[in-house]
Amino acid sequence: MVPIGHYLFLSLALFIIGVIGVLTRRNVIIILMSIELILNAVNINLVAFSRHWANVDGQIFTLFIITDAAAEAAVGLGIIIAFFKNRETVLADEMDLLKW
Amino acid sequence: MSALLEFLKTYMWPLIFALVIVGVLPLLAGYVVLMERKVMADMQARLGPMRVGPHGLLQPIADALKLLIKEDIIPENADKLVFWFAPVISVTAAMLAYSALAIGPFFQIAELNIGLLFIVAVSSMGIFGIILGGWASNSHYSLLGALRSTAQMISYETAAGLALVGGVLLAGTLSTQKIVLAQHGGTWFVFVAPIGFFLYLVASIAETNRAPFDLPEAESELVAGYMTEYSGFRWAVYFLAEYANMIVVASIATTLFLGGWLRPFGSIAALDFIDFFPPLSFLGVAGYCLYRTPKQPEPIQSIVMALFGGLCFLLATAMALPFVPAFAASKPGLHGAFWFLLKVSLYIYSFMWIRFTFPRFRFDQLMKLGWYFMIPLSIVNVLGLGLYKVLRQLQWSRWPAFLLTTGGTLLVAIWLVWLAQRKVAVPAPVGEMTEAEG
Amino acid sequence: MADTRISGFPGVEQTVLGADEIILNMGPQHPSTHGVLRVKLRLDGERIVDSECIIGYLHRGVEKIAEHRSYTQFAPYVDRMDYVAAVSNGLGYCEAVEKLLGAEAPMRAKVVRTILTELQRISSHLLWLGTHAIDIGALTPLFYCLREREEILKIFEKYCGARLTTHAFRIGGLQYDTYDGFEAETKRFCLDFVHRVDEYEQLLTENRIWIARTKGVGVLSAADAIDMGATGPVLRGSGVKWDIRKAMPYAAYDKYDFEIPIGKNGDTYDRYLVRMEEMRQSNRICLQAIEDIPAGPIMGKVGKVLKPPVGEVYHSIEAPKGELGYYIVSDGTTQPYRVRIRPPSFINLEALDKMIKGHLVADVVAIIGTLDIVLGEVDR
Amino acid sequence: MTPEQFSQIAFYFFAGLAVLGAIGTVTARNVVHSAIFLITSLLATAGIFLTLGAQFVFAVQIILYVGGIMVLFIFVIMLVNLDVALHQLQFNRQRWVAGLLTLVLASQLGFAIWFARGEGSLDIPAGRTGTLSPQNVEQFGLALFEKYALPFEIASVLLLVALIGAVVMTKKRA
Repeated sequence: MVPIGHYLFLSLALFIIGVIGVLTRRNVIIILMSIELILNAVNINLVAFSRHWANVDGQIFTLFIITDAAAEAAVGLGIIIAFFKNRETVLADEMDLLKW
Repeated sequence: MSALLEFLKTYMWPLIFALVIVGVLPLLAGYVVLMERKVMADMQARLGPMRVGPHGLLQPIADALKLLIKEDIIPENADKLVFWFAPVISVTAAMLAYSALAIGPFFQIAELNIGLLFIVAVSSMGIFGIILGGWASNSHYSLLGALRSTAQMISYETAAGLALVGGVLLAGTLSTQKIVLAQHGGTWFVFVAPIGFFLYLVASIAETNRAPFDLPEAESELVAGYMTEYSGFRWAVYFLAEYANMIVVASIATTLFLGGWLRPFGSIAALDFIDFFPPLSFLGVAGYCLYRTPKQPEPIQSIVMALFGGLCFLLATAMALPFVPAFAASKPGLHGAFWFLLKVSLYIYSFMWIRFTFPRFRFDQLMKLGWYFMIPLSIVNVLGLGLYKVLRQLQWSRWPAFLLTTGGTLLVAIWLVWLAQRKVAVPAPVGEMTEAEG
Repeated sequence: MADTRISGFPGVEQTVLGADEIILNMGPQHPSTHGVLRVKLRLDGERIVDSECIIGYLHRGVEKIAEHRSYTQFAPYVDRMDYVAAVSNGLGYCEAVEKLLGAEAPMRAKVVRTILTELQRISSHLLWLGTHAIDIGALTPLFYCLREREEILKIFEKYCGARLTTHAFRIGGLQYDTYDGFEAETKRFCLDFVHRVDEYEQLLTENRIWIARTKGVGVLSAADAIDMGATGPVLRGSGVKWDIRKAMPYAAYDKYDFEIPIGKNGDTYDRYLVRMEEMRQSNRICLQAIEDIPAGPIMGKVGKVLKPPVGEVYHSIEAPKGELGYYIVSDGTTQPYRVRIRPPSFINLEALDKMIKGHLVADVVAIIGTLDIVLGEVDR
Repeated sequence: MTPEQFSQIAFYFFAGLAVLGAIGTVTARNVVHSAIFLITSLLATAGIFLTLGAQFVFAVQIILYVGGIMVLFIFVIMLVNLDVALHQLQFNRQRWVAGLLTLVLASQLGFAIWFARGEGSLDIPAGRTGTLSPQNVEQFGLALFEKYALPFEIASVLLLVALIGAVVMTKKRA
């Protein structure tokens, strides 16, 4: 079997790539997608440990995280659409007004 | 080397079945197209394809060849890689779904514990082929078609999924094998959950983008929807994906509601003579072919007709094989495959029947039907079937439980129709934005 | 997908618009604009805010050609206007010239003209029904319609040798007498056709989807219809009982008994019902007329060279699509000084803008279909 | 080749695919390409779930993540697709600082995992203890509806809230 450490390093890699995406990209949609990457990295960890400890709880947390990702995507994309309607941009650093 | 051999030994049958599926499915899809054209012609007082081969029997092959040698056009401003890749996604998703379908107790690539869920998951990826193809074409009509298609598929996937949940509830398992076995000796789930079956029928028509829900490719509005810019081989791949998807949904419905590979009245020993039906039907077709052979206008057509008759005769022999005591064990496999494919074709025939009878919905009407009727009703249906299961566990007999739950669901359906008919100012469907949660 | 701008795609003209509006071109090569009609739609999402019809892609200058042809020579040209109802076009032209000449066709010619024109009306309506149904997505009616239309075209072919652009009549009467078996064939067709209309209605009239797609779509009030000058089934669908065959009878229509169907709401569904009923009534006229075609000559007294007196005349008939009028000015020579044609499709098409406003793009197709336009006639 | 080895090969294949997809996601210029890369990464992750015997999570990952969330993403991308965005600067001003900080974080976490390995707590080969069967849909369902019934309900409320929020936000202001 694959040692658990490998899962952890894979998860770490995905997490770090996601963080880089969130911190450096300008496009809000890509930022949101990077957040999905981060959540996904967490999922790998959870499922790997669920297997490791032969306990189904980890998988259930994965389900909750996916649920959360869905909710986040719906609301986040809703904000993007509402924003785009007003400002016609999807760049994060142009979203610098509290009110318009 | 020995590792490879061992690998092949372990996975021999799945690999063979996979190869058979990949090889046979395009052919099958081609013949579904031929069947559709023939059925359409029959319903429209015409003959349909008659030229290529006797009664157009070789038409699919001619069509495929024509599409293969057509010029491959990629629009100038298209995203070439995605444009190239999109149809492949569609067809891969459609074909992958077969890996968990059980065409008889023996013909199955992989018996998965989550079989049905796997099929639904994989076939839902076909959407990407459509939406990316529409986007990559860089054409207005394509994009609109793709967006419509996606909105529609997602909306109706919810209803279809919930309808499936009803069936799964009755079976108590997700594995395709066990679902069919749960119907063995009892009643098929279509008779326990007729409303669930109906919901799945409608939703599957919508999901495969067929009339009266064929808005994504409504030729009178959007030319050809997401496929507008596609031609030649790529177009053929999309087409293949569409028909392969039809066969997938038909197979799902057959597995879950129509008793899969089980023979009709399988539990009644007095009706065992139905077992003679598969060989006899092939024998009949073979006889008809041979009877028509001398009447073909061209000698080459006579030859093809005779060959086809011979093929049917071979199939008839194969179907008769289980009656030889030495091969009696092959009966579930062979006859199962026959009954399964027969049910699948009947289901597809109903698709065609509906297609040539009804006009097309308008997009807002389609969405309204999906969100205001199909989804609420399918939720109620799941509740009803859950209640049925509980009542059965409480030792109710079948009929009262069935009448109570199905009648209740039916009442809700009538109520929903009545609601829709009332001319209230309902807000426009919110549709696309919210179904990721579904 | 509503309410968001989609930019950077060919076919969408970027103009200064409200943020939610796009301009979409439908046609001239769109599969369901019935020819080369171009409709420029201003959309709010999928809802139509404004529209503009752009026509003229099929303009051949028919009216101008008339000034350089003799009266007889011009007759075949009118067949090319409404090419799915060539017989009606010819009838209008021939009668207009006859009126200008002061001549009259003999009774036998008039009755045969009536029969052929009514058959033509049926065939025109059949083609309308089939294509309209296809536009809305019902594939099958077209083939049933074409099956019956084929019978009619066969009768035409046997009568005058042409199926589509028939040039069936001559100024002053008919060139050919009826062929042997004309009465029997026509009668057989008409007796059969009664059931065929029921068959079409079975497919569509009570179909829920059909009703949902047509009821309340493209409503045209009676006042609007009159203001726009709409005629034919479009006007009658809005509930105005106006039919030139009754109001100003021509050919032999005053001899026959028939009803004028009218609609109530002026929507697409009513126009559909009106046309279905019109087919039945046309069939009824044919059946009555075919019973006794009077014997006698088929050509009236007109000279070999037509030289009408100086003057002008307006004559209109009820073509399948509405009032088809010919205004002819003669300067006493063998060629008309000016011909002006009032094409029903062209004038009915003007109602399009009013009818599609506020509807969805999918309805545009249905509404163009219900107007039953032929671009050959619109553009002339 | 045993199924054991097969799943090992599958893991490294999927892991590589997931990382490549992730890199593509954050570097692609075109948002649609970015989304395609993300889908690849998510699918590869689903494959890893399969090698871990988490069949149900595999299906949920594909149905919800790939078939639901990503479709939603692509849908929105098509709605707000701006060709202008392609020619603008793709990375923001603090990118170097951000990159550096992330690397620091990465090395910290990496060391943490590395040293944890040394302590031996991670050395148990996966899947040796406990009674988790590879076909665990039933176990999963039981745990979800018994032990985690309350979180499950809360999650559904969360979804409802998100649903309403999304609708309210994108609704046209009359």
